[in-house]
Amino acid sequence: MNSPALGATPLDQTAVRRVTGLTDWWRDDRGEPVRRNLGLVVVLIALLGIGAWTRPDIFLDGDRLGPNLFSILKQASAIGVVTVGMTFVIIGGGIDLSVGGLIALAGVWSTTLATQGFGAGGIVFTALVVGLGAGLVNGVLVAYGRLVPFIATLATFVAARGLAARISGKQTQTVDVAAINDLATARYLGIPLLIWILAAVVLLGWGLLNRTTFGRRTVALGGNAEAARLAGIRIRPHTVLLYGVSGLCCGIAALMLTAQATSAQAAMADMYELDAIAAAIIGGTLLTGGRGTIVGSLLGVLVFSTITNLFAVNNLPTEVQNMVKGGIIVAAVLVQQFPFGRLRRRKPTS
Amino acid sequence: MNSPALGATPLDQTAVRRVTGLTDWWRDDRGEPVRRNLGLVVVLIALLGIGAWTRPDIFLDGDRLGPNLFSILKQASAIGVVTVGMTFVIIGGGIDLSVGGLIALAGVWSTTLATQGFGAGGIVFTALVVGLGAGLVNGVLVAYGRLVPFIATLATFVAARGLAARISGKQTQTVDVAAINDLATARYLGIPLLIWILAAVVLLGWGLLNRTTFGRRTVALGGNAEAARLAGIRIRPHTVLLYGVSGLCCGIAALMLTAQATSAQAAMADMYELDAIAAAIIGGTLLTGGRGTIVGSLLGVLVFSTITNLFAVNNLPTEVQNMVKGGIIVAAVLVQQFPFGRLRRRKPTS
Amino acid sequence: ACTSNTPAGNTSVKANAADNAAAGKPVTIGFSAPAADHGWIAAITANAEAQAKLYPEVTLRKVEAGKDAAAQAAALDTLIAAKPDVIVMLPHDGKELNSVGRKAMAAGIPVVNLDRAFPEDLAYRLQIKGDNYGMGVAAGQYVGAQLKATGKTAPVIGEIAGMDELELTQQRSKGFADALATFGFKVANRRAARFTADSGQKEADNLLQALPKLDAVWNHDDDQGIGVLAAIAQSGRKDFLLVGGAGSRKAMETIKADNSVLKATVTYSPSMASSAISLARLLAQGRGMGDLVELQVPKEIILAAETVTKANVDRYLTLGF
Amino acid sequence: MSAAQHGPGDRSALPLPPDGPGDPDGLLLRLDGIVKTFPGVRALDGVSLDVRPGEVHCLLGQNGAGKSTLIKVLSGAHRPDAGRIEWHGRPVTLPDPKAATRLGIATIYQELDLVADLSVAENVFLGHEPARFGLVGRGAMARRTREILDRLGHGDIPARRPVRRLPAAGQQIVSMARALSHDARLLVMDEPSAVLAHDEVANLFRVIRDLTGQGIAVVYISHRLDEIREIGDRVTVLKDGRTTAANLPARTVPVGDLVNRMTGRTIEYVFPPRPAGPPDAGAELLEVRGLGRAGEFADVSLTVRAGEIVGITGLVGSGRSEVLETIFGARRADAGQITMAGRALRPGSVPAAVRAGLGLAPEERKSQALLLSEPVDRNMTLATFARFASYGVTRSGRERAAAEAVAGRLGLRPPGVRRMVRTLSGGNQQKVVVGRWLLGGTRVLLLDEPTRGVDVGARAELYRAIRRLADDGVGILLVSSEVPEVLGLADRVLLMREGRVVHEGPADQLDESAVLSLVMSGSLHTVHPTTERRPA
Ligand SMILES: Nc1ncnc2c1ncn2[C@@H]1O[C@H](COP(=O)(O)OP(=O)(O)OP(=O)(O)O)[C@@H](O)[C@H]1O
Ligand SMILES: Nc1ncnc2c1ncn2[C@@H]1O[C@H](COP(=O)(O)OP(=O)(O)OP(=O)(O)O)[C@@H](O)[C@H]1O
Ligand SMILES: O[C@@H]1[C@@H](O)[C@H](O)OC[C@H]1O
Ligand SMILES: [Mg+2]
Ligand SMILES: [Mg+2]
Repeated sequence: MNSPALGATPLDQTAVRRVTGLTDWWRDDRGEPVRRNLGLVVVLIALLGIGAWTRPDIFLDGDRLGPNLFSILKQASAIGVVTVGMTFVIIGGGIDLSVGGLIALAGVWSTTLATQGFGAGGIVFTALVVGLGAGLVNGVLVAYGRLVPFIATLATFVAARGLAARISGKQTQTVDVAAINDLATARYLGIPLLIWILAAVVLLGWGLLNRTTFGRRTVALGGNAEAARLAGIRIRPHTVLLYGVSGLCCGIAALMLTAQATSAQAAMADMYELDAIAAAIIGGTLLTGGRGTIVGSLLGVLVFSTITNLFAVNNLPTEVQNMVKGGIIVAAVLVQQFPFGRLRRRKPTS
Repeated sequence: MNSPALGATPLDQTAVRRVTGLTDWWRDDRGEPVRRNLGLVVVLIALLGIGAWTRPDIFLDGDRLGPNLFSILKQASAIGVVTVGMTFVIIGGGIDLSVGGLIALAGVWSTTLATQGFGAGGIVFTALVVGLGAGLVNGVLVAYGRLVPFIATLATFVAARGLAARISGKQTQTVDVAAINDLATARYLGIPLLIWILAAVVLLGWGLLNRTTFGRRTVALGGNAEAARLAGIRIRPHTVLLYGVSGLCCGIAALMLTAQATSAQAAMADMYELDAIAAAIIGGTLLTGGRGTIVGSLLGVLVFSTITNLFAVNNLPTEVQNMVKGGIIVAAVLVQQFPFGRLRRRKPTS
Repeated sequence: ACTSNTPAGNTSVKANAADNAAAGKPVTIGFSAPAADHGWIAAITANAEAQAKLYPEVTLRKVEAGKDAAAQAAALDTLIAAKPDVIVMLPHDGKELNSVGRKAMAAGIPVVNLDRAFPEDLAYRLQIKGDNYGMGVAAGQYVGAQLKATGKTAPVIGEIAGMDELELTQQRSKGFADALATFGFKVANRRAARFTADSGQKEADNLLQALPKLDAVWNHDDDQGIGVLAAIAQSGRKDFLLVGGAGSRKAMETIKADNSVLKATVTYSPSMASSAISLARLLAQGRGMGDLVELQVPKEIILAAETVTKANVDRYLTLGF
Repeated sequence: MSAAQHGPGDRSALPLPPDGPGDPDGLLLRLDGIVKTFPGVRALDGVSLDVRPGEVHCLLGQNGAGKSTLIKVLSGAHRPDAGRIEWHGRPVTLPDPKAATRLGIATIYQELDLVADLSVAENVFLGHEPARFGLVGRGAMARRTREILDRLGHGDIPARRPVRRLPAAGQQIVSMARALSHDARLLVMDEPSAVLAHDEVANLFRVIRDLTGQGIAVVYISHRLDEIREIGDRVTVLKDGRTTAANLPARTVPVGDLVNRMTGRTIEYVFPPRPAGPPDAGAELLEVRGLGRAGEFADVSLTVRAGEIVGITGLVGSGRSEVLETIFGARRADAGQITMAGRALRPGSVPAAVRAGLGLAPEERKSQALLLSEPVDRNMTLATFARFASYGVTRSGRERAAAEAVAGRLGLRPPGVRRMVRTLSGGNQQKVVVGRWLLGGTRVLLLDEPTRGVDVGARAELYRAIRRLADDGVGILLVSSEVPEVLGLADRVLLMREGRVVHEGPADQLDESAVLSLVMSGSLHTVHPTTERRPA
């Protein structure tokens, strides 16, 4: 060849592929998300190990392990859906602080007596539309109002919780539509519907991010907005859609929570924004955008809900829970970094 | 016509300075922070205007306006101090989610019966040391543990609240040391001590950021960590100090809050992280680091506490408050941008 | 003592209750309670307003308490400045707002404090509290008695508390534990929810996982109880008994229907707000309570925590919030 | 991989339709009286330019003259304040990049505009991915990308590798591939050769000839006059945002003439004279022995004396930057030791190096050197503000004065030092990076591609400044891909290939061809998986 190789050398392509191909792939950036995710898998297994060690009666007894795992996954379901949406927004270079408020608004709006009058269909429709609509409002504020995402979504957050309180008259609205409440109990192939929903959303999210122009352009937007603009991507509409996705996820989550609590209220989904962001980031999403994986976010959510479950089954007092939790989070991240720490030349402030 | 701005000779250099100098400065990016801050001042005046219009009996009556303004400022004092510290961390390219937890920890630790035994001195000392210490822990986790700041400080947040609950046995600890409680009532030159403290911290913060090598390093670190590193700046120790500053501010704030409530508890300073970050960002600090002003942050804090005060004196129902608040926040930011909006070609995702 | 030999002379008795209903001089009552994040607090405000409407001469000035103690303190400052005849408040935290109470009293405005106690007497003229400790005791005694009756010697008992950072939650748990101890029982697992239905559902679910075998559960708050019941229903477990707290109408209806594990609830009624308003009115008008001999309203009232079961539920339904 | 093969994806290979109707003089593009102002700057002040199908039209001008702004107007990235754009003789407006692409205008921007976490293929087709119902046709995309890369002589760049993993030069190839991925009639290249070494440029020219052969026009921007001579047909010269000369014959117009029209002066590449006296006069300052880093370079030994300029050249990726960064402590060496003035340097510590008097002007200005939203003076004093300060209190006044002096020396334009670096032209940004180390206090200065994108006039000035530093007793270690530069400026030259020093000797005993044959024989076979090169 008449010129120095700039991507890889012949050596790299042949011999290296064969000999060091795996380790090479492993150590290089393509391996990076997988590495991170493996780290989280390790953490998850470790946590389950702790479970087995502290509560063998549950974690080593088939009849009890199953239900317990299901309950971990069910508790991960709603926040998991929200985190998928959040992941898109963050990868796209934004942030969505409004999710808790949007869930409350969608939940309350879709369970007013009036709405319940329309039956399950009406409730589902309302929840999704309200979620999506509010999400689009976020998007417009950010894309066209030029508001910093943090502020824009903070504003819609307070506004949404307020509106929800207004609508519900600060009452807890119980749901009498059986079809809705059944969402929390229904099972297919022995697996709770809530878990199927989570699985579906994760799968769709993964496809959307990795296999569609929308997903790839989202990465471009968050990674290098100027490059995206010069490539002719219409940044603003795209941004609006991103927040729409997050809003829609909130609508879905609202239904899942409402079904589980057989009720909705203005204060529901407390702290969901923080949990979702934390899960996404622990899952390897870059807070500055341009980088992240759906699988990682899912694992992040699972880590957190497993921790909660461990605390519960071991009857730790709230304050001890918190103290330990802090430690576990740090440990989890360190585990992720450990094996490859040397390779990840990342600036301390990143 | 011949454009002086492109001239090369010293002669029309000076010409440029004279002719386009000011408007130039004003219109281009260097003026931007000042413009933003002016925008916020406008917003503040507008808010006071609303006050005068809705409650003339308070806002137009000298005898009652004074106390009311003081109460606005007093409410701004503690969160204001925290926001100054937060501003440093964010400008330095990080984020500190732990402030609420650190305040609670410092507040509770410094008001245990044991500590109160040492009198005012012991309490002040403990609060400051605990705040500073916890802050440094954040810094070490970020700088040397290579944890993403969001996660690291989230971890210390939960841990700190947990520890605080542990120490206080979830009781609200009342303070019997008069000297401390007096902080909330004392006045100098007719102005409440709390406001003096805020003023002092803001002044120090301003000087530290704009007139010292520490400040310059901070901006460099947040602006381009790699460039800072290659310029010989020792970014890790500096990162540790940054979080130390924030922690110290939390210690001070803990004292101010304790004095006002004549008590401390594990749940105190709820949501302070969010309020502080929001205030800083509305004040023009870039969430991605490298840019921000102390004055802007102060104005941000004042806007929020003025809004709260307006709601109180007009006693809007809380849910309405929230709905309106959302609107006001959006409006506030838009006002900031309006006059010069055309010039600020800022990527929607920023 | 008086030297007269007429017997009833020096005993203070009062035959017919003075009619408190009779209208008195116009009264402005300032009122402040935390923002309602759940049913019970919402009921507090609702009751206060309803009660005030009953008296033509009473005008209620409500000031919103905002999101935390500091905000409420500020709100009350403005209220004090407006000089109402009396102030009724439910503080975010008794200890944190104690100083504000004192301020109002010092300004000559009698303070009626609700639910979350002030540490200092100087901070209030009248204090009406639910009995948090007693609430736990009542729940503990009911649970203990029921399980004893079924001959359980080492029953598995769970507890779902409210917001753990509130002192009243601690008091309730203590009462519960103390009462159980008298039976030689103890709490096997305690989860703290946040007075909201979804948090209740979550913690109940956790509790059910933690305790595969279960005899009784006490849930501090009927509002979050909606979620607790949901979780139990979803788990399909019926093998234990559930006791509620605070006493919502929904809970009472469920108890009445007797088609779930919820067999009782211990009251902690927001009706205390209604009473507070009527007594505040009397205070402002310088009148005593009809059935009391004293000329003035007493200094402290602690509502008894009663146990509502299928047997007596009808009497309580009206108090349910 | 010859330029001959055109895959089906390569639609630009199809014969051109005859020039659009209504353009008598057969022009593809005509710009007339284009004006573009930025706050405080009139970047374009009535520029005119016309381009014929199949020609290579070179744009020449000093740093800040307005070249990049002009092509951004052309590509729809900037909207002009005034002026007229004709395409095939028909007036058009270019409101946004898409519009330009639709017309058939493709652009390679001066600053690499790639997305670090997208693969090579995804970057090449960003915005016009082959897709069905929004589903990306990854296979097709990878295939067409490979075809384009082959045409560029770089079929070796894996289409699915994240661009972050590519060297600066590799990334440049990718942005070329992106431009070629469009069905373009006009290809605009803003300093494509700046990050390319000699052999790469030859490659680029082959591709350009191939394109023009098909009637595709190319607008080519470069500060290397020899390149313009070699590839250009016609030259248009910009100065201070105005066209000072149009459509000069690229091959025949005298160089002095061009320079004169650009600068108003008549300097050319003039290298300041080397001092008389023996080169080894000065005391040894920097000594490197057997330095090595796995996979990057090995057994590098060199010394730099006070007052001496040592040049390193070699192919892209021969490891020069790594060597500099390792000496500077930005990377930790696996082997060897570094001593400054006889005292060993703490390995892997930049602060230690700086304290010992080392300074590094890194290769990639945006990612490694600049605070883009800070003003020029703050950037210039980034490494020295502490020295101006007393008791930790900074002295902005003095810093500004010092910065203004340097800015004046390097002919920064616009001259003001309070302007945000982001708003400076590429070459002027480079001046800021180098200027940072002209502020004094440095004993040995490491320069990595210091003149990248710097115009002829400023270059000469930069050379003089460097020589002046040397005369003041500073030792200089200069890495450059421009052989003449190294030969002209350095006293002693090291040649690197595949991470090893293959020759060392006095500059005046080498000539360009000798260097090239030494450097080219055999080609680069090193991969450095761990170096992350973010696109600027
Ligand atoms: N976004 C901007 N804001 C303000 N001024 C700008 C902006 N972009 C360019 N300029 C100014 O416009 C003038 C022309 O810049 P341009 O990048 O076109 O120069 P150039 O000819 O490409 O120089 P170089 O050869 O260094 O790339 C410069 O003075 C530059 O400072
Ligand atoms: N052919 C290649 N294959 C893989 N990686 C390469 C190749 N060429 C360069 N690189 C990467 O880009 C970097 C460029 O090499 P480096 O910059 O150190 O050498 P250089 O001689 O300075 O080249 P340049 O002039 O581009 O700086 C190398 O460190 C390596 O990480
Ligand atoms: O808010 C609390 C309420 O929910 C609980 O049930 O009773 C006490 C109240 O303070
Ligand atoms: Mg340019
Ligand atoms: Mg290099």
